[in-house]
Amino acid sequence: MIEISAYYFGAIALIMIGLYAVLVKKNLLKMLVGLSIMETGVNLLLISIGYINGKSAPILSEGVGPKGAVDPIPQALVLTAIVIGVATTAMALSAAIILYEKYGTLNIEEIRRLRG
Amino acid sequence: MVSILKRSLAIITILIIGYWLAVAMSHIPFGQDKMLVGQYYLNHVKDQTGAVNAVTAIVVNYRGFDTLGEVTVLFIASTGVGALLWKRKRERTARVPGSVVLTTGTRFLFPFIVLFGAYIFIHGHLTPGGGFPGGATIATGFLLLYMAFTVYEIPHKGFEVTEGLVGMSYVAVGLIGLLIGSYFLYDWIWQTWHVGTVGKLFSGGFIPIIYILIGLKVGTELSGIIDNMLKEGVSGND
Amino acid sequence: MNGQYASLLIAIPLISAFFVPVIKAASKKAVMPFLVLVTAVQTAAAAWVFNEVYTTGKPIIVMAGKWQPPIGIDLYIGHFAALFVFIVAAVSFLLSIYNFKTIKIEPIDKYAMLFLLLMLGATGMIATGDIFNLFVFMEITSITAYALTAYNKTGEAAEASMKYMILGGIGSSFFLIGIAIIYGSLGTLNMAQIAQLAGSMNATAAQAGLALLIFGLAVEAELFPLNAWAPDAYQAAPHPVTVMFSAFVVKAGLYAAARLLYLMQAVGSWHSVLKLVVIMATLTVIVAEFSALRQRNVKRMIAYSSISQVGFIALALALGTQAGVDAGVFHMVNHAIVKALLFIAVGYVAVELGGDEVENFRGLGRRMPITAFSITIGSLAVIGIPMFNVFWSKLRIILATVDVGYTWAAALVLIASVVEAVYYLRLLHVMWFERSGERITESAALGAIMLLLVAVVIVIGVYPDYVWNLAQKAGADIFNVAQYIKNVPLMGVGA
Amino acid sequence: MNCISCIDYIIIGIMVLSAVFAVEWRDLLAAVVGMAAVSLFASLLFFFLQAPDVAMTEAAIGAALSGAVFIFAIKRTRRFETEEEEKPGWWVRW
Repeated sequence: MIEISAYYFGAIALIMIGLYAVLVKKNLLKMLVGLSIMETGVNLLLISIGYINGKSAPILSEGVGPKGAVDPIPQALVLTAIVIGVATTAMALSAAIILYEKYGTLNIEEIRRLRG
Repeated sequence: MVSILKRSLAIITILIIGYWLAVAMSHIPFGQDKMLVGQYYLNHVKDQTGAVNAVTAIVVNYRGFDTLGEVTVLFIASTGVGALLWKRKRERTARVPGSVVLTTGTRFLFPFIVLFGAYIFIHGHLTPGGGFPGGATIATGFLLLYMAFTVYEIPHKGFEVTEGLVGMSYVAVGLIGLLIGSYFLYDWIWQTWHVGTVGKLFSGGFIPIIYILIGLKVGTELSGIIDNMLKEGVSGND
Repeated sequence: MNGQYASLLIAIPLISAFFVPVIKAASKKAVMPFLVLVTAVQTAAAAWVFNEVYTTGKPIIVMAGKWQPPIGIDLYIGHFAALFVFIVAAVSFLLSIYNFKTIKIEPIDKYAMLFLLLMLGATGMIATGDIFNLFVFMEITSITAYALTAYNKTGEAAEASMKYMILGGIGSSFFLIGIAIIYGSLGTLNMAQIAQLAGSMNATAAQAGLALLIFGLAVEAELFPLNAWAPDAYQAAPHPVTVMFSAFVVKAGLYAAARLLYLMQAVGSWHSVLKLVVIMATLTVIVAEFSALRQRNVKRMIAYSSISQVGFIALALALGTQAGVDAGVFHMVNHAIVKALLFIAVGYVAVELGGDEVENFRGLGRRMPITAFSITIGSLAVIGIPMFNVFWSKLRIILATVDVGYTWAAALVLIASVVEAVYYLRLLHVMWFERSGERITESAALGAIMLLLVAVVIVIGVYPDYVWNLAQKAGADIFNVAQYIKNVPLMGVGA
Repeated sequence: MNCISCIDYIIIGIMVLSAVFAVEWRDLLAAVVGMAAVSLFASLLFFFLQAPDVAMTEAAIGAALSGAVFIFAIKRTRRFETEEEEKPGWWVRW
């Protein structure tokens, strides 16, 4: 059996739950909720990769030297990734609104059927 | 019957992916020092950028190019939402006015929220935070205004032009770096003059300037997205 | 001039896109001419960079913020990037003229911004030398593409865009997981340093990381399981956007995938990933060709054909030999030109005759002779008739495939090509041998653009050597990773 | 042990649980609240993992604003998921 840390486990669990929602659910907003959860999972994965036992946040003010801080790069990356995620979500939701205005439903099977 | 079959198929696929990920991740030990480039940043952040917060220094200075792209992504989202939800004539459709608590509370709180947002992005190089949460805080202030008053609307023209101008100033700061230091996005303030002392508000080279720009941009863009999502087309027009 | 000025390739479209709201506040009429101006400037800048790189033979390394890689982000404008940045800019320039005729739906100012940013995203994806920066540019490209796909605001467009968004969302999450695994193992994000250290990576982790990166890019690169969005999006998007998709957005994704693939060639499990991509590519070709056969909508049919050609390129790039990569790059160039021609012509027909169903093309040879002539040349070229440019690259791809020993893949791909000939000839038959409607006066500017592209197709077809030389240099740029590492002035951090 | 203060195990558990609820709840408004809860717990975990910048951004943008945007979208569409799913996702077919 493989052994991974609880944080990795939580992150991978979020990714899998999100992926499940995207693959199985039929409601568009539900799929987008899934995508959003997946993104959170990925962010958690990145941050936990950067963590180092017993070190503190990479803000080098009082008492924290260069040797006493965790890896700052994943944090910078995740900062970017969060903003990108929100941008994608907003775009997707406005497309969903158009779809609802045109077809009166958010169920993808229904939309497919109405489109013919 | 079929549905259960398909669903279990999906679950099996996902479990395989999950196991595969877990196997891959088990080769990356948790909580151990794996830094290579990261250590360099930590060692040199103070004298090379003048910022105390290493994350901010990376986001704005070392990997400033990413941040420029990130700002662009948000700009695209705001533009795209505007393009998709565009109608010739639109107005707000909220019918229920906010309660007394909400309206007075909003009137009282709004300036403080905006001030707090500004505080967050101005102190980005010293404390956690920075342009993105600061801008989001400001947008929350506008969100409150929208919820409290049924007829409130942001000044669109002004916001759009601000968005554009602020974005241009960001690129312009980069281009000034290209002219002065002959590198795009070169930190011409800190690297040429070393203004201010590390750890004080007046330091960090162009980080505060850029974070102010980012804060303004994020604030206006997110408010624009909120505005677009809340307004519906008036029936009869398309 | 200083090589650092190549960063203008990113700065020009960006600052212009931010400038559009200001222009709109002044005068709405000025937006479209502004687009022409900006793309012209961008083309000039790209031409300068192209000239610089090919005369000196050395890549330009743009270091953002004077930070040496791997500390900072570098743009690596080598032979490949210089060639393709130029193609991106030139095609955009042609399209900015095409926009006048085809874009009628409001809000035009937002369209202009998105147009510029799509060009920026593709340029950045091709030029960057850092995997996270690649992710950022990939998101710029794909989010712009989502918005532009849905721009017509019809139900079909919104659905296509939604499909694209969901697949793209999965893809970008996978890509980010791939970055996480690679960063966690190596502690760096710079491509050159990753290539340098790749050998020390655990084989399982490297396989997972690389496969996830390729899967993430496969959405942009339209490889088989993740390309279901493409036909819908191509059909529903505004015509200039379709041209951009097939001419360079796909190419940017393919290039990024190929670059990452070859960077990681030092890892132990490399060949298994390569084989995976070969299978995906072959499936892409076959599925797309057979789907194209039963389309009644011409734009959609050409979209499927475009996807299958992309499969060809991916196959060539995944062979793992110098010859394959060269042939793939050659095919990329040819495909960009031919598909730009076809989509421009088909879009023009759709605008003039009110639709892109096969019925609208009946008797086109008499109604719009220049357009019909362009479509004919384009179709013959895509089928792979000798004396047109695609023939040479297809030939080289098949030779390279057989050379490596994937005879089965070559055979399948050849069968698919026959299928392709069937449906293109069917279209030509409808165009020339059926009659209906009267003659329409064609726009001179668009006629000139199409004839220019036709001329390029024929010239490359008759004298392929010049472009083949360029493609060989560009291919070497991708394939020769040792040279890539040497070209990037890595700072000795840790390694 | 790998846990930092051992409260994190509990938070990871709650986070995964709210993710499951967010995916399974029929009421989309509740689902969005579940999603925001996932973001909030994740931001708490970011704080444990010594990433205060990320924690702030995730709380402000990931939880609050994206939740708000979702709620506006629900307001303009409909609140409940409709019928049971039967076929695989529609991108599987061409």
